[in-house]
Amino acid sequence: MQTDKLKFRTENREGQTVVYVAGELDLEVASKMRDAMEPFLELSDRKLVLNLRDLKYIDSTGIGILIGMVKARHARKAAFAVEEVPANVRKLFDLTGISPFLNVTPAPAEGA
Amino acid sequence: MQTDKLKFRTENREGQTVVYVAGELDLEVASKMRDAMEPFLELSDRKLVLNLRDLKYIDSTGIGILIGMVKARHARKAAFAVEEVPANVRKLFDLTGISPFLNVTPAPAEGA
Amino acid sequence: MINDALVSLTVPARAEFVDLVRLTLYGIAAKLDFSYEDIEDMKVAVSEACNNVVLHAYAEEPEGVVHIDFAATEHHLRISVRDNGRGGFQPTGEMQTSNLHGKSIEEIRSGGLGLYLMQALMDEVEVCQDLGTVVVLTKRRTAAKAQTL
Amino acid sequence: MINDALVSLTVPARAEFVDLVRLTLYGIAAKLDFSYEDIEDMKVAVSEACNNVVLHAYAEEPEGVVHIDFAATEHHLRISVRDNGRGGFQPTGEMQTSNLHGKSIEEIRSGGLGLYLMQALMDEVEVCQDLGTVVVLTKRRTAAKAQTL
Ligand SMILES: Nc1ncnc2c1ncn2[C@@H]1O[C@H](COP(=O)(O)OP(=O)(O)O)[C@@H](O)[C@H]1O
Ligand SMILES: Nc1ncnc2c1ncn2[C@@H]1O[C@H](COP(=O)(O)OP(=O)(O)O)[C@@H](O)[C@H]1O
Repeated sequence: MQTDKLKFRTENREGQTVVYVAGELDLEVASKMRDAMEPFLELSDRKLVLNLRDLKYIDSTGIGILIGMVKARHARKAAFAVEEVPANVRKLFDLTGISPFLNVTPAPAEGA
Repeated sequence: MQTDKLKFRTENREGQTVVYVAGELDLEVASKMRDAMEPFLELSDRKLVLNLRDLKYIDSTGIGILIGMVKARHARKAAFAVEEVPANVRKLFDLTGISPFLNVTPAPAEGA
Repeated sequence: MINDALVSLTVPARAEFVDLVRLTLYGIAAKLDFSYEDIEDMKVAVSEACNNVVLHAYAEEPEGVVHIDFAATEHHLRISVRDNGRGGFQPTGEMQTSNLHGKSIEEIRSGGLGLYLMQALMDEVEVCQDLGTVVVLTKRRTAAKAQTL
Repeated sequence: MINDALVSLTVPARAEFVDLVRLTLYGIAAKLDFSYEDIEDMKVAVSEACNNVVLHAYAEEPEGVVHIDFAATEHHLRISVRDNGRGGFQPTGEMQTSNLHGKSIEEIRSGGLGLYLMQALMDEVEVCQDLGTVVVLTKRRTAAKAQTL
């Protein structure tokens, strides 16, 4: 695996943890993604936001991981959203029908 | 052929015609390159300079074309030079031994 | 210009090679002047087919491979993703596809979206099972050409 | 991770497919953590071998193809460029290579630099002729690994 295929960066906004997911989210890096997300799923008193601005590629593997995250947050009654979704990624979210579960916001929802 | 594989742009400096050659110069576009260069080879009262700043790729096909240009200019006793050669291209010029014939200058030889 | 050309790629049936298939597809599709959006569609569809080979075709064989053929005609790009694995699709009849539309958060689950996406993103999807599985993905070139000419 | 993996690519023996070979090579070499300079070296060497197939291997057969095998081991990437053409190298002995060093402007001429560049850019170059020609280009991985780890 090239080390830069999928990268993460975390930012704290008021009451939110924002994780920037950059690169290609495919089968090769699926377990890397799951491992990286696990600690954030636990934080039920903060809203978890994935910023996908620099996500270049996703397929059903990655969407499957997002479904898992949606369900994990729902089980904890904890807020979850996705922001700045590129057009090609958005198309796949809409086609598969995952969009309504992602609370997609176009730009950073500052302080929301 | 993708239309943007090899591109040209011409600039007139004092006494010089500078042709910017951008993209990939390989076997596929060899005749495109030869055709594009032909009119410039004729202009014996002006120095002909190839600016290779945006040349991403060259191999022996392209170097063969440059050899032809060197000889055509020499036969007309007309000046010829090459400027702003990227490191990977420079390496091939040095390995093949064409460098001494190219009058390579690192930066635009303004008014030279 | 590259009409009727056939390009073939064989890679190990392992997750870390699927992006190489995407890269080669990108190179071919760009040559054929497909639009950015069409190329993205094909990348995902081909990856879904390759992911399935990696995940489902070979039981415990570490030496399994995926063959991808790219056949360009004047009107189509046809991509065949072939394995020599044990199969696993329904032998005949309708292909099962699923998606999340109209489901509740309790009902949705990971998995099973691959074939659905292939069908949504390509103009035609065929699955043949013989010695292994072949998934044939077809995209029309007309729209792309109209855009760039 | 992708040690002992074999990737194979077959393209028509036509000039417009050589950049596709470079693209695939790039994808493989990047996975193997080769340095930028090593990747550039290999791109040129592989292109030279492919150019030769396009130019010299097939007389009038429009259907000629080039097969490229990429074999990665722990220590090397070995790239074989194979055709089913009529051959044309000297059957045995030294490979003829030429360059421009020490020549005058009257002596230099286009052509004949391909094999020289392959040898200058790779760690090992072998040519075998049997049914067609195989050029085997080898690059060591050690230096690249040392740079990136
Ligand atoms: N190449 C293949 N070899 C064997 N079985 C396959 C292959 N491709 C798909 N299948 C079967 O078809 C099913 C549906 O595939 P798909 O819609 O892509 O969803 P998923 O892979 O997430 O299960 C798979 O679960 C698998 O049983
Ligand atoms: N794949 C091939 N099939 C047949 N002949 C070849 C092949 N590759 C190289 N040759 C022969 O070897 C010669 C030297 O090749 P090279 O050093 O690359 O220079 P050039 O291709 O410019 O002549 C070629 O001119 C050709 O006669």
